[in-house]
Amino acid sequence: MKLGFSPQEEAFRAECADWLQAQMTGEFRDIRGITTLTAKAERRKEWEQHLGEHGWSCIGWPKAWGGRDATLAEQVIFAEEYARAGVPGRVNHIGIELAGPTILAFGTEEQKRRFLPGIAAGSTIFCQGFSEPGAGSDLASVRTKGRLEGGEWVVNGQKIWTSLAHISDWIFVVTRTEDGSKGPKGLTFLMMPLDQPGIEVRGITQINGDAEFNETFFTDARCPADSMIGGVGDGWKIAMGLLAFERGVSTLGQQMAFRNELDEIIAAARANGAAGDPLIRQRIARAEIGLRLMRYGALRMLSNTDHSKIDGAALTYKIQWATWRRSLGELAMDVLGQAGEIAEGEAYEWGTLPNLFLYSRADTIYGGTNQIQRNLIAERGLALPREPRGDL
Amino acid sequence: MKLGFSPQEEAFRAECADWLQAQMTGEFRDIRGITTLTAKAERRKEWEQHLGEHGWSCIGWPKAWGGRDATLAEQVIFAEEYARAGVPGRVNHIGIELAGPTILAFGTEEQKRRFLPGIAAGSTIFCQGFSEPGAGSDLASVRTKGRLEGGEWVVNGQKIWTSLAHISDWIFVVTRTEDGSKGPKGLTFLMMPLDQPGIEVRGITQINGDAEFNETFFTDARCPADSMIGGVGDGWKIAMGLLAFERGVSTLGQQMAFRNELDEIIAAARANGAAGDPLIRQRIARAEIGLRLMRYGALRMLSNTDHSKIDGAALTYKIQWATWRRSLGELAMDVLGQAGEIAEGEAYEWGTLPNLFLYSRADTIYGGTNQIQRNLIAERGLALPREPRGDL
Amino acid sequence: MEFAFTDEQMMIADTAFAFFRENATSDRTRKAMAAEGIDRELWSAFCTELGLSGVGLPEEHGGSGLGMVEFAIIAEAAGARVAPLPMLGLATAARAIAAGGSEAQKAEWLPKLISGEAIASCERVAQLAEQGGRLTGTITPVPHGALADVFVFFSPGKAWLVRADAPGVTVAAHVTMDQTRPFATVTLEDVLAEPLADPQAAIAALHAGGWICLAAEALGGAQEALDRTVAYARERVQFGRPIGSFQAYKHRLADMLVEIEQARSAVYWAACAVDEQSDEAALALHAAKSFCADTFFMVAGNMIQLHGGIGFTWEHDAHLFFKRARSIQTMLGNGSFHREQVATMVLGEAA
Amino acid sequence: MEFAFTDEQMMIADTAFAFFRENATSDRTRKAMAAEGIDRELWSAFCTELGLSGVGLPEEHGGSGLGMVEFAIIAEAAGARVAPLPMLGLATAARAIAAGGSEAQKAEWLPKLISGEAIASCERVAQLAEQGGRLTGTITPVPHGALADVFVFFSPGKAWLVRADAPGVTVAAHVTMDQTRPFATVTLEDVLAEPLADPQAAIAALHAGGWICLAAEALGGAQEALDRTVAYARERVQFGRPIGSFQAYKHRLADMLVEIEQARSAVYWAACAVDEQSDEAALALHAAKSFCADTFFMVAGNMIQLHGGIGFTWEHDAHLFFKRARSIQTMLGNGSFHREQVATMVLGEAA
Repeated sequence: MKLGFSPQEEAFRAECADWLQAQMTGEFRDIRGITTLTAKAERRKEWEQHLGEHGWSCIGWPKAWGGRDATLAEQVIFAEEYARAGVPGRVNHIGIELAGPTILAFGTEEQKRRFLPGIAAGSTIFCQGFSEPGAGSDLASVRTKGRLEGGEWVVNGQKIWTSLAHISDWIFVVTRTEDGSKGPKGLTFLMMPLDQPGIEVRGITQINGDAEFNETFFTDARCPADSMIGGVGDGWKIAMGLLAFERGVSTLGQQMAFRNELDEIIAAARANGAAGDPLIRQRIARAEIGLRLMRYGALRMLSNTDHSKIDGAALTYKIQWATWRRSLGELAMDVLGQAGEIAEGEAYEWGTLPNLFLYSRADTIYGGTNQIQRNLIAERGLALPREPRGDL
Repeated sequence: MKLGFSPQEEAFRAECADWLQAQMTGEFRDIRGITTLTAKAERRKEWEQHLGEHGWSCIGWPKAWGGRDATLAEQVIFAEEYARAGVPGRVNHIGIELAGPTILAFGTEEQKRRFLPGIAAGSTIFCQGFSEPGAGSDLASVRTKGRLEGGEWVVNGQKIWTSLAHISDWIFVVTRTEDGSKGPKGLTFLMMPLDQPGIEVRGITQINGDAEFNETFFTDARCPADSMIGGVGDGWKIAMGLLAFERGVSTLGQQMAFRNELDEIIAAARANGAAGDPLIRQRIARAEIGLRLMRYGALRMLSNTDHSKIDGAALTYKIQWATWRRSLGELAMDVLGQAGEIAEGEAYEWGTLPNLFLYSRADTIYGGTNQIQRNLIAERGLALPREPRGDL
Repeated sequence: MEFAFTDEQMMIADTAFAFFRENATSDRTRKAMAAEGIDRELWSAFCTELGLSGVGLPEEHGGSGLGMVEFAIIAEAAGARVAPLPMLGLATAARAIAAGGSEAQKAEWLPKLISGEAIASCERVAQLAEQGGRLTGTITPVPHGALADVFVFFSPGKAWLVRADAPGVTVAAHVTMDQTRPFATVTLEDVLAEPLADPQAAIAALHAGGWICLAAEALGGAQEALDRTVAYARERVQFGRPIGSFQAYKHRLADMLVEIEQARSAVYWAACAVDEQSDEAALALHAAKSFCADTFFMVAGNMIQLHGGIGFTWEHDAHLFFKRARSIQTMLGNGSFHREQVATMVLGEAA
Repeated sequence: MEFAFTDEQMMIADTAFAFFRENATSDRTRKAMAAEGIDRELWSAFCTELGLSGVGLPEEHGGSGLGMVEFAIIAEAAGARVAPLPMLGLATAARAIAAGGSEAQKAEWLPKLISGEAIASCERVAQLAEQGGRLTGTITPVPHGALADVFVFFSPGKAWLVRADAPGVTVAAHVTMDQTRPFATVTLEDVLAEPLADPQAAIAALHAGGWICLAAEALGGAQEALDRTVAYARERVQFGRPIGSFQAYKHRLADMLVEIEQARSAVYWAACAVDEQSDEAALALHAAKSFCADTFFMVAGNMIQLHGGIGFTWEHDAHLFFKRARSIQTMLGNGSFHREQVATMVLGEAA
């Protein structure tokens, strides 16, 4: 057990910090400090490409595919420095963190050649098509249909909560390709280009006034037959594999964004006197402790090299951060007081902390609600009886 | 809507207060301030009889059966003054508050004549035999058997959590009288004398070192055929009726005991400086608010004269007070600090506040756990689907 | 001692709930949110057709008498629809004028406020320079500040009436998180203010009115949020079952009802205690404001959570409840302020 | 950077858990509870046969080197069985002597403490008169005070070693809620005390040792309480189903695991930070003590609740976990004290 970094690792930290800070004070200073996923999308696509050009796009990937074969410690360091420099979140995080690793793990050599270079270069932006209206957290009840026709997959149906679909190039979708199949059987995992007449993307405005999420409609949408990952009927297996990547190193980058949010709360409390309130002090201490424990939980999870075994830290991670961040949003508003309820400008647009308060209500829902997470923890982590499906 | 009391009611209050205080400073001063249900049992039986002699034993009962036909307001007043005078809890509370009202509602004239005078006079102490080992909160899975034999009921089986059985004269039990019946069907409600060879009572020591609860074993235990309330197979209906009385005026007496506990915490906080801690102040304020809301919830529930309709206040009352009191126990210990973990004497016996802390862990369990209460609230109060029974 | 509605109170409740259910629709509310933040047509109908705006205000100035219990019933009904109305000004400013204003002030303003011709707003001032009956300073945030015709401003021991059209008054409207009750900043520069004749009575009345109004709104909002979530739980199918059949979901709803039932006791205890001038009134007011605000926030947060994805969309009404709940929490003193007042009553001043 | 046990640490964990699982049985614990509150035979076996009592103490005085990570593993294993052992004295007093004692003090006491011949206890003193190297005053509550052979008492900037058999020492044992670690009151009347040579080092060492010991015990206790409750949930049938099939019950268990996983990170983060002398060590210690104590209390309370009636009987072990959890919460600073230290680190001193 060792928490410190070696001199080589500290040197790598300096290299990351220097480069990132140089970009954020130089060519890309206009995107520094953005905290939503939607603002300045075009410039952020340029940033993705810039990262790719300089080999910082996907350092954990194999060198052969544009990565650096970075060690865990290096990935931790990069994530920390990325956020510390005020770099905004990756608009291609789905491509880098989910689609790429899924193709690496389950794709053919041809698929790797076709997709990975574009993702690594920041020129192929991916989004995710799992949820459907009426299905919510229940991936097994997918109804979007796929059929093979003339060497192409033809897809009909609707996905929802497709984050950033409006600025993406490709979408991966789970489709039902076996007529009459039910639950996890008969599903196939496809990758489809978004720019085609058969696909329409409509924004969903959220409670914070922003529109990160979309509904995506498929009407005889098409992709080549070999855009399928795995085989026909393997969709469930691939989707589950992909979701496991969600608990990867990317969690550390997310945590650094949380660090920035908490720091902003601390600064606000110092500025407006809330820092003198013993009740607020206790809550800030709890938030600080929670964030640190999230970091060490993630390191424990990532240091666990026996990935065949689902460990407690990995299973509990989603509900832990989502619940922590929701509390953080409430703390932020209690620190700000009524000032937090007033927008700075003339539009219904919110600064980092009020936006955190509003947006964090979604954290405990998307990617599996807290309720679903507790089922998973109890059933997989504690081997308790499974919640029965009904037949409605 | 009216919360104040009339001059007549205030006069009644003075009468109660005068009499109760006179007893607690006079003949019965040795039992003043006792907070457990088990201490000085013999003297407290004498107190029951003393109450009966002076017509204060069951003021809400009809005059014909030893009561005073007291109005709701009068019952509220008596309960408040009872606790304010430091009178200990009623060792016959099961008789007065559950058995008596059940006999009044469902018994024959003969049964009323046989049981009510003794209960009212404090000479017949009742206890309750509902729970069974292995059944816990699940009343419908009663396995204790009753059969009619030679004009008598013969009972075999075991009850558990029979509070105060060791100092009681009679026990009411729910027995399964129809062979092969399941669930709420085939149950019969019997009243049995405890002093007989077929019944053995063994104390269960609780986490506070006290032994209020018992296991009660029935081995060919007997009672006359007409000790049955209602008919053969009516046991479930009678038991449910009885449980409804638990939400009656007795709740107000219980609340006044809570008032005394909270006052003791307030006094301790003032004495040891905890009253200056802003965190403790918030928690004491919450406790004070919670207790007041419990009072007004009970008054709302009791003022609801349409008892055919189960209202929200009545359904939520049990979980509300049990949860409140459990928090009160934690608050008490946090106010006392480590001093609360040290007994005053040489035995494992605890003062009011540490005892509150330990004993209150049982409050959220007996009489239907918090989990069962939430089922009831959701199913009866919100008409949500019932939790299915299994078939193990 | 009878803690239940009288027949008359029942009738008021039926009338008010039916009125708001029918008229304070989501569509109308959203139109008001996108515009100035008040549904003026609804307010006018409430004041004139329904005729309940005078509840708790003196009959000689157009009010209908009655008390805080009846007012709480109305605020509860309006709160259940998150109605974008200047109800709070009626609870605070109008009551302050009725309790502490001069006869001339009452005669001028109460009839207009009760008829809906004028809108009132009220806020505590932190720093204000007073010179020769003229006020200078900035007051923020002022609920409905940009829409009010008359303001009651107060600080400990002092209360003034300020006309919105008085020279030197500047108002800046803000985009507010809860768009159903927008804030503004009011700047006074050497503005002629009329002191209220009895500021102590005015301040006591506006506090009681404001706290009960917010507590009752919160109660109504929480009950409605629960009802809608329960309805959704019965309908919505996931994993082949109505989601309301999942025990964890059921228990969450049960916990919501447990809090709401207490909030209901709190509102009517406080209202009744004020009407009966009980010794408990002050404690009851602090209890009601803090408890009901917390309950509403908890329930509205759960409303979002238990609706899943749809719950955090703009299209669904859940966010209206949630934002109103947040705004009630901080308005007129947050929870820890009110609990500290209760602590002072039972423990004495903090060291 | 590798936040996982080494093979050697794994081996220590296996050995310690197996030892306590086999030997620290409920029967033996209850015998100790009814007597003096320590299972002396178990302690002796732990110190001599198992040979793990020297972990984290210097090799030249009979210790086995290694660090706080290894000590935490052992305390976690002992905590899992609520073992009635003087582990805390080893974590506090022995470490204080090792870090701040003179060579003579170390040479006299460490071998005896490591071999189990002597028992040590440690407590902060509030008011103590010191005159000419002699102490007068009362210290309470002192964990294992009635069983200790040597005490380390300290106040800011000062630390003394006091022999239990020194003239003027009086000890009164108390009946303690957690009978597995009884308290006593120690009264000193003009007692010869040996100052520790480096009190700052001693105090830092006893705090780090004590906080990690309690946090690790809490972690072990919480994990075991969860495991036993999960086992019960799988077996126990109610309403015709295993109670672990009820979703609300399952979710409660899931929430317990969520906290325990964080507590696990906290303990080993803090232990590792102390061993590596990281800048984060102080924050990590306060985090670990407060978070793990809260976790254990929450889990142990749930253990009672989820066992139903049997859970609050004396016969069942749940109360042993519950009372230990309560006692850990208040010992060596309660949760709000530790969080206030963290707040001071991130926000500065309170005004």
